[in-house]
Amino acid sequence: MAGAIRDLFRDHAEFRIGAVLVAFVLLLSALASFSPYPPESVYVVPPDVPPSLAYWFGTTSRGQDVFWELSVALRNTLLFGAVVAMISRVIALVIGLLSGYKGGWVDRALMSVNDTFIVIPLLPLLVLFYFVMRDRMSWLALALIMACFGWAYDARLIRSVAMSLKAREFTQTSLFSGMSTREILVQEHLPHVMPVVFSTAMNNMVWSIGLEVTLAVLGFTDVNRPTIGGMIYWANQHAAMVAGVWWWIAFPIAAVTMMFIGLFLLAVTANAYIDPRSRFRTIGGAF
Amino acid sequence: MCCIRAMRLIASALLLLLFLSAPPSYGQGLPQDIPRKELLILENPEGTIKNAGWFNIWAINAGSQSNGLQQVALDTLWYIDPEAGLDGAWDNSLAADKPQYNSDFTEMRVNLRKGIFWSDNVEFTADDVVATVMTQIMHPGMRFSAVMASNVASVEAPDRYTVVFKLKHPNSRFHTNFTVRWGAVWILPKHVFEKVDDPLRFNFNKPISLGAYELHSYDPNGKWYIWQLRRDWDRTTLARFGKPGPKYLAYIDPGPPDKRVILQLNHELDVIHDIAPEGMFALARQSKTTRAWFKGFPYGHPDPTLPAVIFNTQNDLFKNPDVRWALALLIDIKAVVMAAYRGACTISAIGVPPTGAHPETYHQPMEEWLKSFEIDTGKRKIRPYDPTIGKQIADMLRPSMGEQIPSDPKEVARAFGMGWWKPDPQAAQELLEKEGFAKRNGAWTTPDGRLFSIRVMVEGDLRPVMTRAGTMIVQLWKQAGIDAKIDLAQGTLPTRRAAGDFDTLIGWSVETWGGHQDLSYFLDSWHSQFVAEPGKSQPLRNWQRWSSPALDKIIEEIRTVDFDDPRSIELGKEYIKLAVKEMPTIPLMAYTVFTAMDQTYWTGFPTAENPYTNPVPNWGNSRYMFVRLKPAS
Amino acid sequence: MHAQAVPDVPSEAVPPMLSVRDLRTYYRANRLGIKREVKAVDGISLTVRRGEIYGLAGESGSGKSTLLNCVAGAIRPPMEIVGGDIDFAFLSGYGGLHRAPPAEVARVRWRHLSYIMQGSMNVLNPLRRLRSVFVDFAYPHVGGTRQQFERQLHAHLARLNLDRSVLSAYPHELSGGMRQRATVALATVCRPDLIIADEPTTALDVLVQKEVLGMIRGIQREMGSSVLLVTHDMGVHAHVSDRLGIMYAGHLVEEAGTAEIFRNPLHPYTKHLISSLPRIGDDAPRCGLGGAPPNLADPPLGCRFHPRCPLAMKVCSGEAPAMLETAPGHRVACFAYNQSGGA
Amino acid sequence: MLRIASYEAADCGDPGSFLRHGGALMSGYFAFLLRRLGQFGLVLFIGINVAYVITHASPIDPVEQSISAVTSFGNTAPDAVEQMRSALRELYGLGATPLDQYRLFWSRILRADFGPSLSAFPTPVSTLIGRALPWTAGLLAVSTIIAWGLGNLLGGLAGYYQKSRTLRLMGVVAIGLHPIPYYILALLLLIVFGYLWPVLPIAGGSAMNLPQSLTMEFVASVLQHAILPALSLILIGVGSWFIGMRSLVSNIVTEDYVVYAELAGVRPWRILSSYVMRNAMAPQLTGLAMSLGGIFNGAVITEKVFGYPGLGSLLVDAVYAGDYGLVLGVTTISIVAVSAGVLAIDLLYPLLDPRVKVN
Repeated sequence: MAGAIRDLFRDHAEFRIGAVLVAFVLLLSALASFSPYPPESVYVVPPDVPPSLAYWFGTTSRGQDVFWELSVALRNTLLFGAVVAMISRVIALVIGLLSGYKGGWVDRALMSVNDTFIVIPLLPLLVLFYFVMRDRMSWLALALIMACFGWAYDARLIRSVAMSLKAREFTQTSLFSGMSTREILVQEHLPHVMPVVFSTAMNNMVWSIGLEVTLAVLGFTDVNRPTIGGMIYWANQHAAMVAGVWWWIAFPIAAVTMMFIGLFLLAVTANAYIDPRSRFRTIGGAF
Repeated sequence: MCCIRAMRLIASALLLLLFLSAPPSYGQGLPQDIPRKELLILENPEGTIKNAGWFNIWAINAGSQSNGLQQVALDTLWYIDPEAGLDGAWDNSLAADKPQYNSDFTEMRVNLRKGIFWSDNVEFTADDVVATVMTQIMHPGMRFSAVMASNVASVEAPDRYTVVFKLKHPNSRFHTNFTVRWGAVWILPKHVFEKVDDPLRFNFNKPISLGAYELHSYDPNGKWYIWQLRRDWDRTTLARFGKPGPKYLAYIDPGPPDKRVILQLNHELDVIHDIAPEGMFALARQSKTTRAWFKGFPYGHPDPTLPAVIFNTQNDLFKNPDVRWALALLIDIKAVVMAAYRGACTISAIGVPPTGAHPETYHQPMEEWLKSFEIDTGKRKIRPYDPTIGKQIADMLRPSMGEQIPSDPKEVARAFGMGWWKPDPQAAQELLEKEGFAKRNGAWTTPDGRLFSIRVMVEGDLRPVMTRAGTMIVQLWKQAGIDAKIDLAQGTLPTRRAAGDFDTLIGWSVETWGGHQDLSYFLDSWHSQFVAEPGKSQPLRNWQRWSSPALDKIIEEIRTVDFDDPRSIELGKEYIKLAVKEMPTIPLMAYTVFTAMDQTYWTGFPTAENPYTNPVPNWGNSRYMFVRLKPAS
Repeated sequence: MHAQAVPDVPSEAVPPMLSVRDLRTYYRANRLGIKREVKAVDGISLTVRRGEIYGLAGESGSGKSTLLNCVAGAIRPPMEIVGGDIDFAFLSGYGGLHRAPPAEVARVRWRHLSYIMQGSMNVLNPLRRLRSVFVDFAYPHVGGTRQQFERQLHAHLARLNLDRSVLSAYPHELSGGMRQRATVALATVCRPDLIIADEPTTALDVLVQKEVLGMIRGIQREMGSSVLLVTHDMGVHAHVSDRLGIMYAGHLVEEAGTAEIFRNPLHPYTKHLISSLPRIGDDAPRCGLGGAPPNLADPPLGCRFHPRCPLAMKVCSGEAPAMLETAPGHRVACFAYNQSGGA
Repeated sequence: MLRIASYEAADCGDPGSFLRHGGALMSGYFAFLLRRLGQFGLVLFIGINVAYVITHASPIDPVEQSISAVTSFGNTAPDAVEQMRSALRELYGLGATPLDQYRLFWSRILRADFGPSLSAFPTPVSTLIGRALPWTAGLLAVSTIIAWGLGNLLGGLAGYYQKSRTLRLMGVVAIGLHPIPYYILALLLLIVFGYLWPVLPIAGGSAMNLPQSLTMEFVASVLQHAILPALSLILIGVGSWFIGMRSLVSNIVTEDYVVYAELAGVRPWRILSSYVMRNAMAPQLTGLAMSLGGIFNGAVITEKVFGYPGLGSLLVDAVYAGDYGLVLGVTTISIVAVSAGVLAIDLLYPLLDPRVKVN
């Protein structure tokens, strides 16, 4: 693993750029634990100070240091995206593999459920959830709900891969050798769909974080917990754009964009490295 | 080769974009075919109107009210201006003079003006007033149906210009239903409604106008409404003050705050209804032509409404005045003012908004009493009032704002308010301990041993400054060891407020006429007869669900004295003292509305120096603004 | 197994259809951080005469396919032609398709040089009916109206005993053999001068294999085209090839008429290849060759076969043997024959 | 269910069969169609019911919202409010038992009638939706299709001509724009083109005081007003299509049939269009159908930022107002549209990819 990363780093400019971007963002978010102020407190520093030596990224109209605020926000946002991605990957994997492998009525039933999740419009639902759950709607609860709605497309994708795997010889071999469904799925099929899981995880993070920003801008999240969306929400509340407090918006945008581009580049290069096609070729033995 | 083809495609797409944006005849948000010089563009704070083609204001629905309909097309008997007024705060509009009650306030007689016409050439008469009342009584579900039904025994028109109301029970304030501060019972055209089968399902489109303007056109998607000065504007009540300046009025939905600022900087929005303080500061900085109520800081117009920390007094935790007081003493009002308004607001320690006629009537006379007011913490007696807090705020702002901050004590008091409660954590602690609360490891627990948790409900971006105030208060309480949290209710706030589904909320349960010292506008609804049982819906405005026999007595006496009787001022002071002792809500400041007026095309807007009316453009009395507006040279 | 009799002596007057001179093709990769140079084809010279089927045999990884790709001009990184020339009767002076101007390449492709690819499963666009593929590939070279082309197509299919309904089929609707026959039809429809066939019958069952080979042979005879046929299957070569070249680890190690090679294989590797062919009546498994083909990124010095060679001598590990003619039309690269001056 | 043979299309043709005959295929397709339609109905039923349950679980009381709108408006006596409450409850039909309300709901849905809006009583929900839908559908359909077309074209080219510097640059731009939260990009566009260089309208769907009729003037105004919202949607949308198409194409160009076609000297444009792009199209078309189905959700942020009329703000307003009639109206349309998109793609897939077997 370490060797692979070293190779990637040496050979791919994209990987280098991606790694540097992500490392920067991770570093920034790791600094969150060292914030000299409680992240939810306001008016702890003079408001509206432009970026300077004392306040590298300036201060907000709420008297927060943008640097520390951003650091905490990045950590929270990354955590949120990662949790959504992780949980939804697990659901997508279980449903996708099971549906693709089992076929028949299991497949039909699971795909009906799957399609239902695809067709239900998410935004009004999340807003209603917010109204019902109120302050019990913590970021974790929101992440859980989003994860419950963020797997359906990818489950379909995994299902189609699983169906092709099922037709492979090695599946039959495993079946004849007396492996259970669970064993076949976990030991034989799972490794083949991991590249798909890996690349969809990135998209899923973009999606969930984007939706979090949307919800926060509309005020449907816990806006006191610093997140990228929460920062934008408060910046809007204080008309930061037109008030000339550009650093309040510019730095979060820059950071979140860096994060996404970095993650994307990593995902792309890593994907090329473990190209599923070459894996299928070698493992499938059809060529 | 293919690349080149693709490039060409993109290039042509871009060209197409440029081409489309090229025709210069299209301005950005300006109406077509209307000379800009004859047009005043105002913000409709209701935003995009879902049910845009609905003008029947007497039926409840998603039609707009502040789209010009109530400001320029409808009319009613009287107006009370929150400011000085064109001709005094009181204005007889459709009525020729003040209401005449009989001695026991069971009958009200109204004389109407003559020569007032609907826009379809039908004369306005007493029949219209009678129809307004009777139509609503006959159709429960109409906007003013319940009020009329519960008050009016009969209504008659002895002649074309006189209306006599017989009331079911004595009510010295019945006329206020027909008196606009913000809105009131609008008079409907009998000759239109008598032909309608079901007035609840009638859209009143196109509306027949009784005001000086009539509907010109509107957007079916509810983004804009354009009104046009009536040819016969001189046959409306506004004609008494001269010819309105603008020939056309456009009430538009300009979108989020950023865009309001951009539009005004581009001179495409003459009057912004309200904006975040920072937006106001940005406009003041960047636009030479923008004017607000105050020429400089604090800019905004203080509304006669009083944002406060409203306790749910039916909640066990907040039943006790000592607890409420302790929480008040933990608030640093300067921090709240800075957080909410960046200092740009007027504070008030007492339950009356520090605006209009009130400072002279209530705040100044009560100052001495406040200074000597004592509370007993159980260990000692303290005098919590600090008369210098208004001045302290001004002093705090002076270094960064400089000249803009007045130094004359009177002006300081008018702009920033007078005194407030001095933060006193020690006294707060004593008060809480007196009531059995305990502080362990820096965290307060209630008498029954649970964590002392308070949710502060705010509305979110619908009321940004209140949200900010709430956030600050939460922080202050948290620092004192209370488990406080903000509770962002967004659109659920009205439902939850009515249901009593909150610990505390930042909102107002106090609002007044502004231009008149009578407090019945809100106080009557604080009578314990209206307090709902826990779990039931609370009618407005006693959101704190506070009942007090002493207050009931005050209210009952107010009901028996005349609107203009000086005795009602004394009773008002009684209420203030009671509210200070009991602290059912913690009054914070006047709700400041940052109305920004662009003088590029029009001049003569109402301001603090020339306070002939309030500038907030969604109020029914903002019509008085139009007769003073002159085209800019 | 038998080989067909073929004239061993080339007619000197007519230039060969294809001549490859000292071709060296390397894969230069920088994969996983290690710079590697795989000498897949390392100094091969051969000629394909007019009207003959030239067979190329060798294990997988011997560089056969690379050689074909070079001839076909399908050079993609990391593959790189480092040296040598490839000349065709219909295109000379450039030293290979990869150096020829695009217009020339376009003129030559399919009209003069066509290709039957390894594994017909994926060589036909799965989303296109065969008719469209024929049109895409051949129509621009044939010209005329579409009706004429269609008639020509029908005639061609008839000649190959193919039903014209295949034209309306998608590739996946055809059986493997059908698909490969269609591919042959596709490769021959323009009556090209040279057909490159890369493992055309691998993965087909024996009966179909025979049919397809017969078809290639038949149409080649009829049109007088040359075929460069690559397969590891010596049985196939014995069946159709006129002459045969044996490749090992990027080198051509032996070349002769097919009958000659089968009768008198010289190179130990050739002997091994031929002896591994199954014969009826075999009961004991014949012993195989020890060791594995060399790693071409780091080939053994000297003769590349020497680590596995039963006849290996000292000299074999020191220098590479040259290709020398031991009999007319029979060349071999082995010190065993070099030193003794031919067996 | 469809079987999509993905990478190894080769496995599909079983060696024994020659050309399968149309008749068998058709009857198989018919059975598949029936089953698929059944599933479509099931998904609709479940989806709409979930939406019904959730909207009715909303803590917002439409009556209370109406009353608060009314009472904040004037000096209304408290005792009158209780009367108003019961009058409105009756008017809105909230007096009926939950079961009756549910029954009424379905009997209306089946007649494609969503009843009256509670917050815009008595205006029918369908009228409100009908007013907003053309704007939303127009803007979103056009920008989705443009983003799709542009993203696929550029992504296809970039996957095919991997060395082109221009295309690489475009890739960087498309990918760089793609992850920017939409709200921010929209706001930036607004500030650039509405404030710093004010050349484009930043509010509304068409110019004020221009009758909504099919005149050149109106159409031009609509187009002009749509530029910024559409541009923001396209800029964000292109990226994901670009990325998807590029990776699909860069896989396809190594396929044997592409190499073979190149060896055959098939013209590059033909290879690109019929061999590369065409073969990458099926998954992209699936995505397009789903995106097009999704446009009936509206675009809340677009509408908020650009003040564009549409379903998104109608929906959020309806949620705020507790107007479940309206919420259900919009969500039902959206559920139907997305399911129909999925259904259409499933039914059309055999046409897009003949390898797909109906079983």
